[in-house]
Amino acid sequence: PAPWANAAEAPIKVGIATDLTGPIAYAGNADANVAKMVIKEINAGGGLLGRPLELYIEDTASNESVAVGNVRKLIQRDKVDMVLGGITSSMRNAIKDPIVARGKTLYIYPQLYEGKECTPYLFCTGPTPAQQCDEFIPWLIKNGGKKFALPSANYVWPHTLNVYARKVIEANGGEVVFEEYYPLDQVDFSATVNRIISNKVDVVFNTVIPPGVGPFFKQLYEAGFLKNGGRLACVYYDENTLNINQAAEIEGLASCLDYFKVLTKENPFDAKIQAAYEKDFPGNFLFAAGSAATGTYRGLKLWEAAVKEAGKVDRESVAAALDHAKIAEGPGGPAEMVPGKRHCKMKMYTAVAKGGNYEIVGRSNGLVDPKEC
Amino acid sequence: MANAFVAAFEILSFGAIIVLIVLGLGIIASMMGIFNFAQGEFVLLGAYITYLAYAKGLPIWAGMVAAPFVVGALGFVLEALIIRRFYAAPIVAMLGTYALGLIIRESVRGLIGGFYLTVPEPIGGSIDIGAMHISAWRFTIIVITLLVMAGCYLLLSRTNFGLRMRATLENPSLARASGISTPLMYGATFAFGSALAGLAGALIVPVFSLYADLGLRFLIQGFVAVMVGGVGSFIGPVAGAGVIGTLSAALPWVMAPVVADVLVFVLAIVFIKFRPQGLIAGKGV
Amino acid sequence: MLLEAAGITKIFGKLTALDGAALTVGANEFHGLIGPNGSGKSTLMKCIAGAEVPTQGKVSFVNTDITAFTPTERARAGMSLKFQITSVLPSLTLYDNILLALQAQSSLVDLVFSRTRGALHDQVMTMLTQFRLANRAFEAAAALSHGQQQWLEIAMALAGKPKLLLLDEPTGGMSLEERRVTGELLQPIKQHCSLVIVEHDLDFIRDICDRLTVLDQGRVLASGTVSEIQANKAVQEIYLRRA
Amino acid sequence: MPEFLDIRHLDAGYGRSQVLFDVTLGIPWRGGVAVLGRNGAGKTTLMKTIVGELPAWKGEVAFDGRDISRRATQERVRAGIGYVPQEHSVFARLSVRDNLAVGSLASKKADAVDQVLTIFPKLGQRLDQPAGTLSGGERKMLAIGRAMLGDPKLLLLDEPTEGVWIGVIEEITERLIELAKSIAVIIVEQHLDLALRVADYAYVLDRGRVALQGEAGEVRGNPELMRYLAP
Amino acid sequence: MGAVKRAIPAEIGGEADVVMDSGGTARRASARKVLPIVEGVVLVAALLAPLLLQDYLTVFATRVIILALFALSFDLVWGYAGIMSFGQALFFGSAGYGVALLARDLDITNIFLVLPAGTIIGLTFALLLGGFLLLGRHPSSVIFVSLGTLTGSYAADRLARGWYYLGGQNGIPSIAPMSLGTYEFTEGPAFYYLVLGILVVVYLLCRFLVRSQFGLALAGLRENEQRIAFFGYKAQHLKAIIFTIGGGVAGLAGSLYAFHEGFVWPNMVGVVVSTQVVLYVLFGGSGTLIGAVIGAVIVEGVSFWLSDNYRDIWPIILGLLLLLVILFRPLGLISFVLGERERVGSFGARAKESVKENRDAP
Ligand SMILES: Nc1ncnc2c1ncn2[C@@H]1O[C@H](COP(=O)(O)OP(=O)(O)OP(=O)(O)O)[C@@H](O)[C@H]1O
Ligand SMILES: Nc1ncnc2c1ncn2[C@@H]1O[C@H](COP(=O)(O)OP(=O)(O)OP(=O)(O)O)[C@@H](O)[C@H]1O
Ligand SMILES: [Mg+2]
Ligand SMILES: [Mg+2]
Repeated sequence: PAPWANAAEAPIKVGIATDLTGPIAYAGNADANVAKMVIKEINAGGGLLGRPLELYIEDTASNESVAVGNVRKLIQRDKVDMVLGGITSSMRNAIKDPIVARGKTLYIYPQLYEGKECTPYLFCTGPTPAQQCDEFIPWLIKNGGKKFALPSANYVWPHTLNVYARKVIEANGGEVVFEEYYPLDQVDFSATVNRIISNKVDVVFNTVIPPGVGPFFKQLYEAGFLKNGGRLACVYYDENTLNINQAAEIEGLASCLDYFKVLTKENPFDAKIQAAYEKDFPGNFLFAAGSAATGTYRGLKLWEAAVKEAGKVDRESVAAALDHAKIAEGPGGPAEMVPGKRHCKMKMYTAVAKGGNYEIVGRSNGLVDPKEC
Repeated sequence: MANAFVAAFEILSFGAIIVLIVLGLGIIASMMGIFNFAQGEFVLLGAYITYLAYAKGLPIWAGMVAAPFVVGALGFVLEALIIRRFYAAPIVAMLGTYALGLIIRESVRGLIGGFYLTVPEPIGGSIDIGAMHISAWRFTIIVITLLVMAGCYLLLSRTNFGLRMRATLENPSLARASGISTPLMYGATFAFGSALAGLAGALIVPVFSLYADLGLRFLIQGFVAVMVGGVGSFIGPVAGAGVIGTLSAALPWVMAPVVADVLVFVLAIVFIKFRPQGLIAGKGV
Repeated sequence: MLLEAAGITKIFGKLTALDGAALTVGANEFHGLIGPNGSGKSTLMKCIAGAEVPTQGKVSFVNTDITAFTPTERARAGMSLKFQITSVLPSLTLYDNILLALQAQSSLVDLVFSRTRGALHDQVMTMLTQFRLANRAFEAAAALSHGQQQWLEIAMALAGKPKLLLLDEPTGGMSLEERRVTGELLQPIKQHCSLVIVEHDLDFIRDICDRLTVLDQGRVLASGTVSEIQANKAVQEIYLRRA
Repeated sequence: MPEFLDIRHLDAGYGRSQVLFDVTLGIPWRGGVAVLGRNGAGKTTLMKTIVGELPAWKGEVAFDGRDISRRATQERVRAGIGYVPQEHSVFARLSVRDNLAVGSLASKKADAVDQVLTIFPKLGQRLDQPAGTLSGGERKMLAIGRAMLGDPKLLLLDEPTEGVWIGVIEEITERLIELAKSIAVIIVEQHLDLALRVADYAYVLDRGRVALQGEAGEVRGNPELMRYLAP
Repeated sequence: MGAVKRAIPAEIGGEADVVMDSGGTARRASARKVLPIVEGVVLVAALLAPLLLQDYLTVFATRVIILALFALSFDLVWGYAGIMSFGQALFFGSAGYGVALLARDLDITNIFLVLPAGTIIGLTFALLLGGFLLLGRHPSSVIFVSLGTLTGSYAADRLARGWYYLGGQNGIPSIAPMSLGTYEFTEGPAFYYLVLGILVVVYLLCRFLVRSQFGLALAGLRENEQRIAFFGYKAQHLKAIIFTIGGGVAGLAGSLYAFHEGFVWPNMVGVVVSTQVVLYVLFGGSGTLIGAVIGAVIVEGVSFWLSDNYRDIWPIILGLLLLLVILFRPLGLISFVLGERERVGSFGARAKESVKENRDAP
């Protein structure tokens, strides 16, 4: 029996809608796990406003139509006080209306994404293009070269990200040799690889996603791109994605995220959450930045801070408090919402793959601005 | 020149991969008349078995050798339990095998945690000819594909087994009246088609890495290849797969990949529209 | 002339199945088409009905050139065909098989809105009774024996009230007696319809046909009245020759 | 001594509709037996039941002294029954040559093709053509040739001469008479003359029952016969 | 024909039984007794549903009914005309996109404009695709049409994902609600009854159509298209017509769906949704209109329930259920209550073995 100060009051209901089944279930399950962990922790510390938290998890199944039905369950049946979830942008687009507009509920989106989501009551706690490019691209130019190729999957995130990345590349004296888009499930990249090799590209700034990315990197490797000193860069690459290729095929790949597992060595708080997570969920689903796990953690903690400040859970008050909420400790360091922007400032790290693990090679000075809305 | 050579090799190698995948699909779809939606999952299983061998520390080639046998055996069992009921109703078969595929796929997804997992190739690295690098494993795949193709052709056209198989699939009741044990032949054919899928999965997993939707990725392409090649024979689908495979690898060299992708399908459909019997019309094996 | 097929050539790969064959049929004429196996009789019938496209040659029907017509258009112009290999609609009832044949030429609006089924009921049952199938009207056609399917096919071919009826071996698998009855059933249609019939049974052909055409190896060997043909040397010869 | 093929009190049919009622007939070790009857009398059904395409509902089918009524078709065929079905009697997509090869699978005859070609020279020009494109008569020839190649001890022929040119019919008849000297032949035939020349004995079916039986000549002369054959 | 006479005047498409007196031996087994009962029960259940269900379930039920309407469109083309449309989502989704654009760019949300617009979009796309696939010199095989439609749907999906104007991968979110004057149809009982009303009307129209002689022609077509052509039926036209009508119904469903969910996305035109609708119909039982409706309700209902109770493995369970039904009830759930004959009206069951055996026929 938990020592509730205010046990008579009903629990606060937290809704999680994420991909528990389908192609990105590994990410969704990790997010759900993180939510369980955080809720457990808050409840163990006496709950929120003296009330316990109750977790409602629904599957979005990587299928927007299933997702909308299940999210309605959260809103209309369970009447949750807040929904956190969605991994892909299209999923966010599908469920934001039922949550925010029709459901009059607060929505937190935890994944790194292309930005430009400025809907009221919708808060984003993952990195934006600015956060992932501003420090990373200059580093790439210095540690790779000036000639960039932007091979990309054909959907909104790469398109938007590339617009921003190109600006930064050109501002720093680099050059985009080609920018090309592929169907999401393309698995043969011989034409692309040929173009990269024959144009003597220095940096492949990749936004091709699985399943294409594995064969793509392999073909690049076999064509001698790495051997000739080329540099791979990919801003969603975390610990999960490392396993797609043999270590040699992605040696030296650089990524820029808000958290890498190696940080546990230098950062006690990261070590603490990482250990707590692994204790509760020893399975396959890693606590990793690319799959929104860190965004989920940060989002829940920021929301907790906001509820504490507001002293109640109705949408208006919490949104008002969340607008400027801060946490002193989170994955990768502190985080704070940028007032009026509904996006989150956080620390960013640049890491390079070495023999199947990451090494941190760069860190931002303080918190990086999301530059959104 | 060198560039053209590399291009030709890459295009050919992808063509070979598609042919490899379609071999089994073709036998089952074209000869048995079952559009097997679980075929992609047989490919997946072949890949998974190879991965298991690797994960358990066995040599990878051992997994690759085991894959066709295990998947073939599974195919034999599934035929006896499930597929057998579908011969009279090809459309119901599509749905039944779809469900079967769903079950296998989701189970494998559970087993591998929904991740993308790498499996190294038994013959790694690249063959270097001057400044050109050619993937050794892709080269191996081309060679194996050619061998398997020739083997299948000889088996079907030159042996009594092949004759029995073709007779059974063509007119089962007459085949029985000619003394052929049709249930056995059906089982064997399906198992053979599955085994080829298993082999395909085993060989391609180092190229594409293991993930639950690995087989599904090629399914539609495979069916289109069967149609382009012509239903009813063994070589039809193989020819179709060669065309579809090389086309999908070649078009991105000359146009935007996104356009190329759709164009391949549109070209295929238009082709079938005006030549419904396919590339190779109901002749031979 | 009702039907004039001239210079019909059909080549399958290396094989010339028809080599400039010709066939003319007048109004209300019963015309027999005979010849050894593989001489091209069925192929000629198919070329006339539109099931095969002749490599060369011209078919005209009621003074219209129909060479480029589709089977549907030919049927609508008044042709009707029974294939050598029976092809009834196996899972429909006999009743529906006939009904389908009866209203093949109705317009779409008629099909959707009119109550043709009621109006045609008597006709359907009459046809079925004529062909001794009435007691099985509501069984699926697949449940018929081979000979019964032949009858159903003839009934269906007749149902559309064609100007020209093409029958490819309608009496295959029928006994002598059954043949005779079939012949009797065909006689009355002479008032409104011509007939081209392929048969191997010479006695049967002799009984019902006015004129005969003999095919051999894709060519017309002879064409004329029954007695002319019987007197023809070349014809007698192929009857003696082993096919 | 029991008959070679011994059928007793056989009932059979399709689904729920019974076609054969209490059929009893015996086929000797060699010689021809004709089965006659009008359309729909049940001749094909009888053949299918003997060969095992249809199950026997009741009664027994004994072949060569053994009860075969539970055996699968292919086993019966391997035990020595050859069958030429009335419809779909060739492998349409296989070439003529392959059709014949299927026929000789069991007997492993090397000169299979030649053997058939001496009977049906017409097929010679068609060897590499898919059997489905043969003319009606050519198919029948192929079907008969295919069945004979299996070296059956009992040959079932369901209307083997339907659609066959008279010249060839004569040839087939002679062959069958020849064949019936060494093996048992059951022939379903509409050409009464042909049937009764090949057969020594005849059964006439009427609505699924044996209505008449006897020596060929006797049946031929029976005034009842025409009544059973008329529609 | 003497003894044979008509006992009851046969109605259009044999709505009434044809019974022969005992002199004539033909008799139609007591046909169509169960079907109206099933239809009635489903209708009553549907009418009562919002009264009994919680709010969020009513919203869910609305969606299911829209999907049932969609399923109906597929049943029409497959169950009756034997056209395997594996791209039915193309018409559903393109209509959805169409009305979403009307709402987004032109502010048109009036129900009397958007629903007809959606229907016409579906109709047009079906006419174009059907015209290409079904008409022409060579009769098109079932497999060709299924692959052709699949490809159409696949290509549309690709196009929608890549086209920025349509929102690309992310689709078009936040579509304004459908309106009638100043009234706005938001999710809830009003929307539910609107959709139910539309379903009933469309159902009755379809029922009339397939029971007419047109339906008989379709049944013949399904058995052997070439044979029918030799009678003088314009077989290809009939197919194209029913395909187009199916497209229109799918378009209507798609536009309702877009407004109900307030969101359209590329999957809606793609292969996933196309297969889903095939599942509904085969699960419920093709060739009966009510089977399609029941199939949609049960598949959606069961997945909804499963995803609540077996969160991680529900796709596997769903697959198993599907497989079991297909194995043991290949004619769909409806065959538990409906006899063979009644399923496809008086027009016989689907061709069975004949598919293969007819191959060597002309
Ligand atoms: N599609 C085809 N491809 C190749 N050859 C064909 C095709 N159709 C028919 N033939 C050949 O053409 C010739 C003529 O065939 P057709 O069916 O017209 O003969 P027929 O006179 O009707 O013979 P029968 O009396 O045996 O029915 C035959 O030798 C046959 O093998
Ligand atoms: N598949 C079937 N299902 C139900 N009844 C059938 C089936 N096939 C045949 N019958 C019925 O069984 C009876 C006997 O048919 P069978 O084919 O044995 O006749 P048959 O003597 O061979 O006639 P034919 O001379 O026309 O070939 C017929 O009344 C027929 O309608
Ligand atoms: Mg012929
Ligand atoms: Mg018979």
